[in-house]
Amino acid sequence: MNVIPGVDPEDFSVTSETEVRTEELLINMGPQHPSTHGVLRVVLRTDGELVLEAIPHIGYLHRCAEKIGEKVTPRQFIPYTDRMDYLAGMNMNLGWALTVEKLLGLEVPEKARHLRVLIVELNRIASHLVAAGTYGLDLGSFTPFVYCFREREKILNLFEAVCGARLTYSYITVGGLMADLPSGWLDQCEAFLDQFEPVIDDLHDLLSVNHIFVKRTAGVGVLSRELAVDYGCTGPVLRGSGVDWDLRRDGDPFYTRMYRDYDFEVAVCRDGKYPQPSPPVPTEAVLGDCWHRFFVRMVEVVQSVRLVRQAIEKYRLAEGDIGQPIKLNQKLPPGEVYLETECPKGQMGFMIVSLGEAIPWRVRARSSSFCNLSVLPELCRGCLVADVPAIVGSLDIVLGEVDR
Amino acid sequence: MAQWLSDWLTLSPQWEWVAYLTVALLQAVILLALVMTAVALATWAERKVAGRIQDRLGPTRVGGRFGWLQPLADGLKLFTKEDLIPANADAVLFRLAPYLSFAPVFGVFMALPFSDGWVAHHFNTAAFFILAVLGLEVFGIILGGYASGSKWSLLGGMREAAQVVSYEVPLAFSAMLPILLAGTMDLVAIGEAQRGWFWNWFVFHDPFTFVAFWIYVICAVAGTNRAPFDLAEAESELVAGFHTEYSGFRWSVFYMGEYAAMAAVCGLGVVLFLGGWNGPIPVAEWLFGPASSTSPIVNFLSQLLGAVNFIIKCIIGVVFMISLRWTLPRPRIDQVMSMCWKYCFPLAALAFLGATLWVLMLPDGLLGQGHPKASTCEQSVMVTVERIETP
Amino acid sequence: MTGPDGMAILFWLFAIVTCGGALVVVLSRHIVRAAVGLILSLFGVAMLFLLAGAEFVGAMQLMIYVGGTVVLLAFGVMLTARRPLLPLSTTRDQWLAAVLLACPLTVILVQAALSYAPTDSVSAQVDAHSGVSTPVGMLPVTPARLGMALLGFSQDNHRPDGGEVSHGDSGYLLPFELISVHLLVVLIGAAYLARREVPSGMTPRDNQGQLQ
Amino acid sequence: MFSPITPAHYLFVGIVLFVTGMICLLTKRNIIAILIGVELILNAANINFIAFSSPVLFPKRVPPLVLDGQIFVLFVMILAAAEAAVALAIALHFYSRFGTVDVDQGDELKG
Amino acid sequence: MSSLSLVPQLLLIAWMLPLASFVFIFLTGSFLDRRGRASGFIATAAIAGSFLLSVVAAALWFGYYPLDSNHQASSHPIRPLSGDWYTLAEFGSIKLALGYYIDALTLAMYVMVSFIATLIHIYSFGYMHEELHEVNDPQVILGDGTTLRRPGRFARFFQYLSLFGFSMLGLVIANNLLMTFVFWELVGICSYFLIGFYVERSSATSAGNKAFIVNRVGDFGMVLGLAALLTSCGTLHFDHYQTTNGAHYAGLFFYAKAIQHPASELEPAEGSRSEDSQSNPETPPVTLSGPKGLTYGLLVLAGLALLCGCLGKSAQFPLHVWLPDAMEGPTPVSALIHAATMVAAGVYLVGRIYPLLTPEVLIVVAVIGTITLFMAATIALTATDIKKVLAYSTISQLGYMMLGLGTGGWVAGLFHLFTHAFFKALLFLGSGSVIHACGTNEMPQMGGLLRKMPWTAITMLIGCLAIAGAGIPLWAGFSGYHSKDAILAQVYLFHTTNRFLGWIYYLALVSAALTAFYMFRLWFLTFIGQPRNEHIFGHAHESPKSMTVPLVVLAFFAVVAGWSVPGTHWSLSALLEQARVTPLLENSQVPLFGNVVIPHEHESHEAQIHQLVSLEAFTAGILGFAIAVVFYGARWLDPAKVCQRFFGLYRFLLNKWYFDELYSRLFVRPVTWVASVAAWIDRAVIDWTVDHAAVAVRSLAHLDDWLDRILVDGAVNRLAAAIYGMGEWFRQWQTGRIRNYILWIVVGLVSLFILGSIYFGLGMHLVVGAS
Repeated sequence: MNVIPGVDPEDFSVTSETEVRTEELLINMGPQHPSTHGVLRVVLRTDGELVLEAIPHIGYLHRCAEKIGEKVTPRQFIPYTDRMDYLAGMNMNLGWALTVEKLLGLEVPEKARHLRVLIVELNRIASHLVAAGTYGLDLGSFTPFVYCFREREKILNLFEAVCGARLTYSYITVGGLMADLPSGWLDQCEAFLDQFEPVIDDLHDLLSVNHIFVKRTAGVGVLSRELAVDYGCTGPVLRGSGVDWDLRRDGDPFYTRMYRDYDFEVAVCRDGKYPQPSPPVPTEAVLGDCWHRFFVRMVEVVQSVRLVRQAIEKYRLAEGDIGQPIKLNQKLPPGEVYLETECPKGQMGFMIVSLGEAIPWRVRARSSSFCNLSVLPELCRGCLVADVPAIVGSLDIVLGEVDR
Repeated sequence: MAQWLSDWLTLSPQWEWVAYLTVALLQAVILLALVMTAVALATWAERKVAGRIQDRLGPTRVGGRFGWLQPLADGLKLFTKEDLIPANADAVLFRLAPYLSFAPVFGVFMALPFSDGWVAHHFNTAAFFILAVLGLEVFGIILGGYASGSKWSLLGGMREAAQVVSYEVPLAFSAMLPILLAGTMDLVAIGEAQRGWFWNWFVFHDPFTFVAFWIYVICAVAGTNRAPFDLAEAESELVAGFHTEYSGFRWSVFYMGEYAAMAAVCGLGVVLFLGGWNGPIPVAEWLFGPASSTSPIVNFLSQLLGAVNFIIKCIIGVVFMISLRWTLPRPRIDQVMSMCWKYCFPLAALAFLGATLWVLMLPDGLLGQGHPKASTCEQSVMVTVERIETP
Repeated sequence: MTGPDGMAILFWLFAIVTCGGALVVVLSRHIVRAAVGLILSLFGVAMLFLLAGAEFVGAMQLMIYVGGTVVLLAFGVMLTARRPLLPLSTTRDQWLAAVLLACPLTVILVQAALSYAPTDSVSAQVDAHSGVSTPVGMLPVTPARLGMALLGFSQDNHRPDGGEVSHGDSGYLLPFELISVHLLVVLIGAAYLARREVPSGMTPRDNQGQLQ
Repeated sequence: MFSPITPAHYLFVGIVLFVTGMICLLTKRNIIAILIGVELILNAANINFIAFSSPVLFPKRVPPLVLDGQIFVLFVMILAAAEAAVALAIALHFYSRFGTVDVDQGDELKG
Repeated sequence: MSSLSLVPQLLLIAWMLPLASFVFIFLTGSFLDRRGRASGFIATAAIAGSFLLSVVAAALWFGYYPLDSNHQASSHPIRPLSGDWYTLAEFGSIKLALGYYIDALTLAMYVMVSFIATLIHIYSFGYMHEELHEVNDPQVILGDGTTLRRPGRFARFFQYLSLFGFSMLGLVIANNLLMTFVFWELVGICSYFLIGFYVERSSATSAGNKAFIVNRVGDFGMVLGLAALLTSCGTLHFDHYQTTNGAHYAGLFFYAKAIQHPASELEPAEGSRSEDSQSNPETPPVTLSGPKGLTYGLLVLAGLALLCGCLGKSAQFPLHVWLPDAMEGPTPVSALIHAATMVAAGVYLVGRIYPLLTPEVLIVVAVIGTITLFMAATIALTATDIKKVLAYSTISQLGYMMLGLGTGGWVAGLFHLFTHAFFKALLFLGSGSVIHACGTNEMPQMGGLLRKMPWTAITMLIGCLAIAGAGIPLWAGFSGYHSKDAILAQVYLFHTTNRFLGWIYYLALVSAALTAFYMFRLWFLTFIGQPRNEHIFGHAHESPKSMTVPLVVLAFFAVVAGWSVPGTHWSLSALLEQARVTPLLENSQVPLFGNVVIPHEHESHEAQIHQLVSLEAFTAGILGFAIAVVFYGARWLDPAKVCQRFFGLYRFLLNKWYFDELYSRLFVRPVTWVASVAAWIDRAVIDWTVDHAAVAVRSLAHLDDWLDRILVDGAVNRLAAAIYGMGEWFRQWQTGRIRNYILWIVVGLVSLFILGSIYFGLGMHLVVGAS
């Protein structure tokens, strides 16, 4: 073979010519971004609009809540739990109170039980309303946000009448509740429920079945059943993937007996259908996508309304008092206890290790938002930048709970 | 008018240009005032309509019960805010961008007729001119996005560029239909061609124009960057898109551009499809008779009525766009683009083809009653030639 | 137009805009500013077209050139721009060569422009049949005429006696068709060249299939 | 000299555009800047076409070109748009291959 | 004429609706498939629209030309509407156009085709519902042993159905043979597509190919016929037509007429038309076009050639072999295309070009029809595949139609076409229903289905009765009774006038008995007796409404299609009578066979002939039915034993008269033999020569190589080194930097300008002034 002197055949080797390399961008989404729901920071590595990688950075709201819990008595710790998931303070209170009661072997009177159900389910509605409203906002629809917050305000008014606070309630406490309901409160609550139920349909019209909304959420950020379980996702995120799991039904007996004579359905998609009444699932939706996660919350709202109505009835019929809070410096029996409750964001667990003093030796909290957020990199890989808010919003995290 | 001014000031011929300049500036100021009024009204309407939709009242404090003066208050607030220029930004381009965005929209009103003959400059190719000038708005936004020196801004600018350039195509295509039906690009002539009852409006001319009208609506919303197509400033995704780094007066200039563009596309749509200054019922003709045979005053009244008509239709259009914004979520950028290329563009092309065939096959309309003015290209040429040769 | 004097004012205004834009293009070292200069320049050119009575072409200039081509350029700039943007400086000898070449060229061109005296005798068209002479330039150039010319009916040869529009005498049907085909080829070619393959496993819908 | 406007005035604008475009071609290293220079030169040609086809600029309202001038301008614009599209595609390709837009880097075909 | 002038427009829309549906489904099919039945609804709506428009058009027509009892046009002279919609091209008098030729026949065909097609569209909703989802095709075994899974093709099916509807209607309405031919081929291609609908099954594809190729044989003849007519007459229009420059020209019918009546050659128009043209001064004079080279012999040849096409399309002997295989397609297709409409197109075309057919050709038609009719009936006796039985029965019935037409029974033949369309579509749909329920075509696997599928069974029984010609003699009966008796009467008349062709009548009569036998054999085997396959029986079920409703509708028409509307004389045969064309038969003498006479059809209507034939046919039918009862109904005799007894005959029939083998021997084997001989020659002679030549060349090359290296290379290398050195020097200029190149361009430009200025002065007239 004749070789031209001075020319290396390797120089003519053909490289891939069809691929145009665009600049990879590293984008900081947050901690001051409008749609990260707080001080979350997500670092996006994008290729144009395509997200190659999304890494959440957390810790901006860390307040050593667990460590504080090891320095104060259980009743003193109640206000700190308020500030974990500050959108569902009642549920946080309840989780902590139940854990301590389990350690103490304490059971609250019947009337207190129904009042607790009433309050936490009302708070669940409030929390889901925030989730739905801000989710609409994430997708560029402002009006549902206003609608949701209007309804939530009414719930907060009710809470204010009960405990004087609108956000950090410290209402449910170890051994019972801080106060009984004011007179006429139940009628106000029923009036609220009556006017609230039609609003749910409005929200469905504006969001769940809105064509653009479905286009934006259906098939986006699909979280498979296995992945959801592997990552320890809980709550609506888990149920959105089709796992039929709700601690109110499947949890620790100490917790589930609170709901023992209540009638409700777990909001999960069975055979392509959700508990009625709810609009049909759009054909584009894939189980485990953003739409399902969103829709589970909407369905749960309906179920919570049912629960609240039942609780009102039962509370009216129940006799006796609402229980007595334990003493501030009540000694705890030595031992170790862990209890998870079904909070609006997922399963919130508290763990106490006691050496027999009034102050626990160790306190830990298992945060649902934290686990749910951990799946974000998996969901965001390969999506578009515009999908990131949709996915983050569908996880419905509260940074106060993530960072504690 | 310039001649009159020159005579009045008794300017010597070499200084006549001063008169021209003065008159031109005066006209520009009048037009600007008009545009700014429209912008102010639109921002007010935006707040009020949003309030209504969201079960709120909207502004109520400034300027009486209805918050009439809210735009003024907003403007004052914005003017007094600090104008920040980020350290990373390209200062010259950063300053230039808002004006580049607003000026073309302003230019649109130059060619937009408000009534029969009420137009700042009577272009032969007004429809085309408006589409072309409207397309320039995108520069300001691209530049603003680029010059801000922020990645979110850059992404917003890129999205804007891709979106607007794409939607211009179906927009122009759907705007071609009335041009085709009227046989001219002259907006005054197009408006006149829809004289009479509302079924003479081009939107009701045939099924294809009806389709094209809705494509025009979609593309106009998309082309002016309004929700649900406000991808370039999607606050939940790109913080605030191209104007993330803008504040104060420069930011408000961007917004003026947006609201003026809304009014402009509504105006163009009204002239092209909705009969322009011709009301749904030919009241003006009943009242004043045919335009040619009346005195100047009556003629003026008739034109005034037309302008009122036109403005009412524009207001309806603007309110429609506003209520869209407060009702719908925002689609994703790829969905927006695919909607443009997979649905709007083919549909517009089909509608164009269909309307062409319709005119060819049914030159006298479906019921044989005839179209007001379905002149072919050839005829219009002949008419032009005749008009030239009559003197 | 507002008359000869108004036209002069506008002409000078837009001539300055045009030339100024061109100078910005040459003198700025920053590519984005060069692009802005180009926009200004092309906008001025469009306005000059309008002034010269070529309304349709002016609008086309705005739409295609300013609205299309330059947006494309801006796009390209953004896609290829690194941050911070490196101005690619030019060596002094390049500038020297450029100026050295530009000077004689300018001289020649200016000479040519100055020596052009408008002669009006060129094309008053005399119709052979009727003997009527029609000054072709009197006819306004409407979009309709342009369109007809593109379809093969040239109005330059229009018979003033109202006779038939002559067919294909000096129309531009063939170039029009060629341009159309050309555009199609260019579109396909450009799309092919700029085609970008998404890294495998990175399609936006990638993680959808995990459930099925 | 300032008025009335004659074709020569337009020709001067054209000359400025042409010469600046040429200098742009000769001095810029950025591939897109070179493209910009080409656009300037094409516009210089367009201005001349329009100047010779505009009745307004001629005292007797009889320009040498009427339709031809305007139609050629249209063709030039369309070709310029096409050229810009292809050139940009090439530029993107160039950029992806060499990681820069400096045309001097693309001298693989040098002898 | 105001009401009539709407008719072509209506039919045009009716014709275009399926096309629109086809185009729409074609463009959006993949989208629609995901949305379920949308494509089906579109196609059905289109064809149903066609049907409604056809009915309206027919109403307009018959409102203008009411049917009269004495078969005479009463109020107006009946005049077919003919004209062109769209002109493709014109070469002088030759005009290629899409046009319409509308008479009662066209309208009846339009209504019938669109009606049956509508029903079958509806039926297909049920039958093809599997195609809505992913289909598992058990008949296709893939390489890895699994069965094929493929996406459903619901939309594609309806897309083809729509295309077929369009093509068939176009074929019917064509006003010239060229258009006929185009749509003739289009229906052929639709048939090809639909036979091969299950494209993964090799049997389906080969059946499709077979149908296509066999049809090509016939179409080849048809093309020859077209060429003959075009060259000799200069036109392919049936009727008079007008070119765009306004000249009127005569059509084919006129030329054929002129051949028959040389005296009238120079008259502008024939028959009623000439009167009409005299009475109507607006009718312009007609000019004769073309070289007028048409002779009687040429007309005969052209007729025979065109007949080839008809034989292929209508599956007549010897081109009948494709139709049974075509049953590979889905059953609605078999019903629509391969029973009711497309295969009848051959018969229709014979009817349409009847004025062009000389008596010689008609005799050929009659003979071929007879052979086909008998042969197919015998094959049907032994077939076990339910659809194959019906396929052979279709061939046989088409033979009846051909026979009717060939013996001069124009109305009788076409009448049978219509009635057959109804009851055969019914039978096919019924069989489809059965197949759908059982999942098999084999009748020995069925039995006793009457209980499971009462609707299907009853409607099929009606179909069997109709095809067997059941009826009360001399009074009324199922539709088949009327049409078949009309044909037999005509054949009887023919046989009385031409004794040496008498066997035709007897064969037809025997076949009538056979028809009754095999149809009831089918019915008994399927619906009566003990279930022979419990598994299949267990799964069988009545079909959904969308399938049974068309069955019932068709059953209704299978009963009443032959009746006249009570209280009036309006009937299908009267309707066809109105469209009667008989120009070539007027002297009834066959010039080439002097003693053959084709009788007038009216003579066969005489009571005595009618009664006789009716009774004979009835007897034959009863006989066939009785045998069927003996063998299959009551099972007094075991058919298997009878088969053993006449094993040779049985095998002969079972193998379909060995036609496939015959064609294999005659055509396929010789070709393969020639090919193998050619291959041998190639190997033994040519390859050998080439190989040895190569050896010789190689040794030469070695020599050359040596010379090359020493002499030539030396010189070349020296030269190359010199050029290389030059290149090294030049490449220094090739910097690869674009600006350097531009620099040189500008340098060249400036020097050009300077040079130009020197030569032409500095005034630059070169640029502007000189021109």
